[in-house]
Amino acid sequence: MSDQLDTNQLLPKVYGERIGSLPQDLYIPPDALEIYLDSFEGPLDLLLYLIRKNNIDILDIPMANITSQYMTYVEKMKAIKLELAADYLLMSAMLIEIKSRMLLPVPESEEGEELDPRAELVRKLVEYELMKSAAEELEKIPQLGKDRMVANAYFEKVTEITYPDVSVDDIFNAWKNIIKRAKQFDNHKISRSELSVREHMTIILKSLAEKELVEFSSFFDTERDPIPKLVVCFLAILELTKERLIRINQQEPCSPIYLQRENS
Amino acid sequence: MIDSTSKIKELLEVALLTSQRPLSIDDFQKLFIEKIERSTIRMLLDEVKSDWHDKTMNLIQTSSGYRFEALPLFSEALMRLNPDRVMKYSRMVMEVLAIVAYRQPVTRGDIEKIRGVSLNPNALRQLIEREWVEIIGQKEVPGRPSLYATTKYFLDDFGFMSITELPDINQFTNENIIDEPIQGNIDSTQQG
Amino acid sequence: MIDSTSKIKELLEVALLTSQRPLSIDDFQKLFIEKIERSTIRMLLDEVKSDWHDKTMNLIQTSSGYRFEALPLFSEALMRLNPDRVMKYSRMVMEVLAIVAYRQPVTRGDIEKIRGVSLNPNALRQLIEREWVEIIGQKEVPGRPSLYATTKYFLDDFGFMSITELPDINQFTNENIIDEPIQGNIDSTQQG
Repeated sequence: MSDQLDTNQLLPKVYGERIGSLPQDLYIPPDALEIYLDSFEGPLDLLLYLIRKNNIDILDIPMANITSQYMTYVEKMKAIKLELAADYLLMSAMLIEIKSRMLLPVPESEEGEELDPRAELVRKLVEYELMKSAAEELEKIPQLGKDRMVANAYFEKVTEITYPDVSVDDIFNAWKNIIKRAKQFDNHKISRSELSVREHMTIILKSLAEKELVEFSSFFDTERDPIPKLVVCFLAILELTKERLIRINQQEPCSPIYLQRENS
Repeated sequence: MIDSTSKIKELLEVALLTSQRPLSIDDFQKLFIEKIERSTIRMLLDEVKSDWHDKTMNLIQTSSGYRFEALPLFSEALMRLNPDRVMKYSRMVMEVLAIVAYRQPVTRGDIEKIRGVSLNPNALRQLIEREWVEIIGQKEVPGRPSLYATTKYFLDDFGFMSITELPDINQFTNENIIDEPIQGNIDSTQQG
Repeated sequence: MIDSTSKIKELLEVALLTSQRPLSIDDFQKLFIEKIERSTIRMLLDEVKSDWHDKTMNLIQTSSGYRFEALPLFSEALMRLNPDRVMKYSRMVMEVLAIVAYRQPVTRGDIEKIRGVSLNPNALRQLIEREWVEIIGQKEVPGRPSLYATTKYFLDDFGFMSITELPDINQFTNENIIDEPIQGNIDSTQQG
């Protein structure tokens, strides 16, 4: 008997009704879960939504119902193989803990005060909702640059402007920071050769800015340039074509090949 | 060189029209080689203000000084000029800003605790780049986390003279959060 | 909404006073929902110009459009306001410079993608003003964003012959790895 009860409680249920699909009161269909996840700022936000949606008093959360709904939601997220944020799982654990503590006799503190296991969660929810409304209030205030513009007319600078000193190390350190932060594999592969391709891309684009049409062969000084340089230059042309920055033209077979900018 | 009162007034106006940042009385004094009394500057600023009355710009006073702002009725049209420059922030960034504004000084950990979710470092970075938030020190706990607070520019850009002018938070605490829940529904759910 | 000629003129003036860059006739047309003829705009700009005659600012025409400029006689005083405006580039500016240097040619969007936050236009402006970065074309994608690259002056100022002389990130990782063994080696060679 008690076994059966436990099993039922583990199944996702909303107000006594067992559900095999997403709860009806969740306003975004399951196939849009990805957008759905984005529309919440985190587990507290989701919990607040569920509480508000059901018009439940935040101070008197029916733990079992909310936990079930929340768990259904988290299960669905897992099913759709979204990368499940640790924060959501942590919240699940907290909800389950509160739920299980509520099934036990309520302990009394030293002072004889009853300790409601929901108190901490309620405090968090209240504080979060407060900040959420504060953010909305701030958003309503006319902001400079968004709703208000300031005078910013020009004046001719008469004296020499003293520019800040920058060393190569400063640039390199900035770049290291970016890479450290990005942590993406792509950005780790900045090698010397790739850089020289990038440089040649710039050189080619600049020369095509001066002249509309430049002969392909003029970029290759086969007499003087070492082979690696010729290869890099060729790679730069291919990369520029791939990025649709330039076009390679040839009127007829064996006639000269020309490079031009994609827009000209 | 600039001697007459009208020339002083002109220089105040031109400084205001060419400066992005609000100018304080100290700033205005820097414009002149000879010393100009603060009271004189204040009086002349009042004159500039009334010269511009009924024109295209308002001379307004912010927490850190004076600046010219386009009349609000022009804002919408001006935003059409550079739509990509309009800096609109995500809900996340606005929430972080609200927490820093109302709970300052806060650490990153405090923000994460309030929001219940780990913080994308970009949120704070965007606010620091916008010069709305700054690091004002370290908290003396293990790891010495940075303490964040709002800046003078935050007040300026939102038109507050002081942080006490932020929308009253208690106003929405009691009404919206605790008292509002609909009784009827609670009863029905509790019956179920 | 803005219907009368005087309102159009006011909007032209306020756009000029609040813009960081010169405005072209195309820009002015963007201010209005309804179509305003180019000739009308030109005529009204002439009126704005004469309205400001003998005042603190000149409406002048540059190669890329119109802008208000403080009368030259004020420049010296205005420079006293911000004597050494920039002593140090912000972290943001340095990161943008590094991205342009290592990743050129890049669009604003590329920079934003790499840094993960929207880009304050001031960053690129400071670098262009310094003549370290320039626009070398447009990318043929919707919106035709500008492509940024480093300049000859950038190479000159850093004493590079070519951009390939920038420090290599791979080299840096290798150095870090072999950092410690080197100490040992030096000792042993000195003994020998």
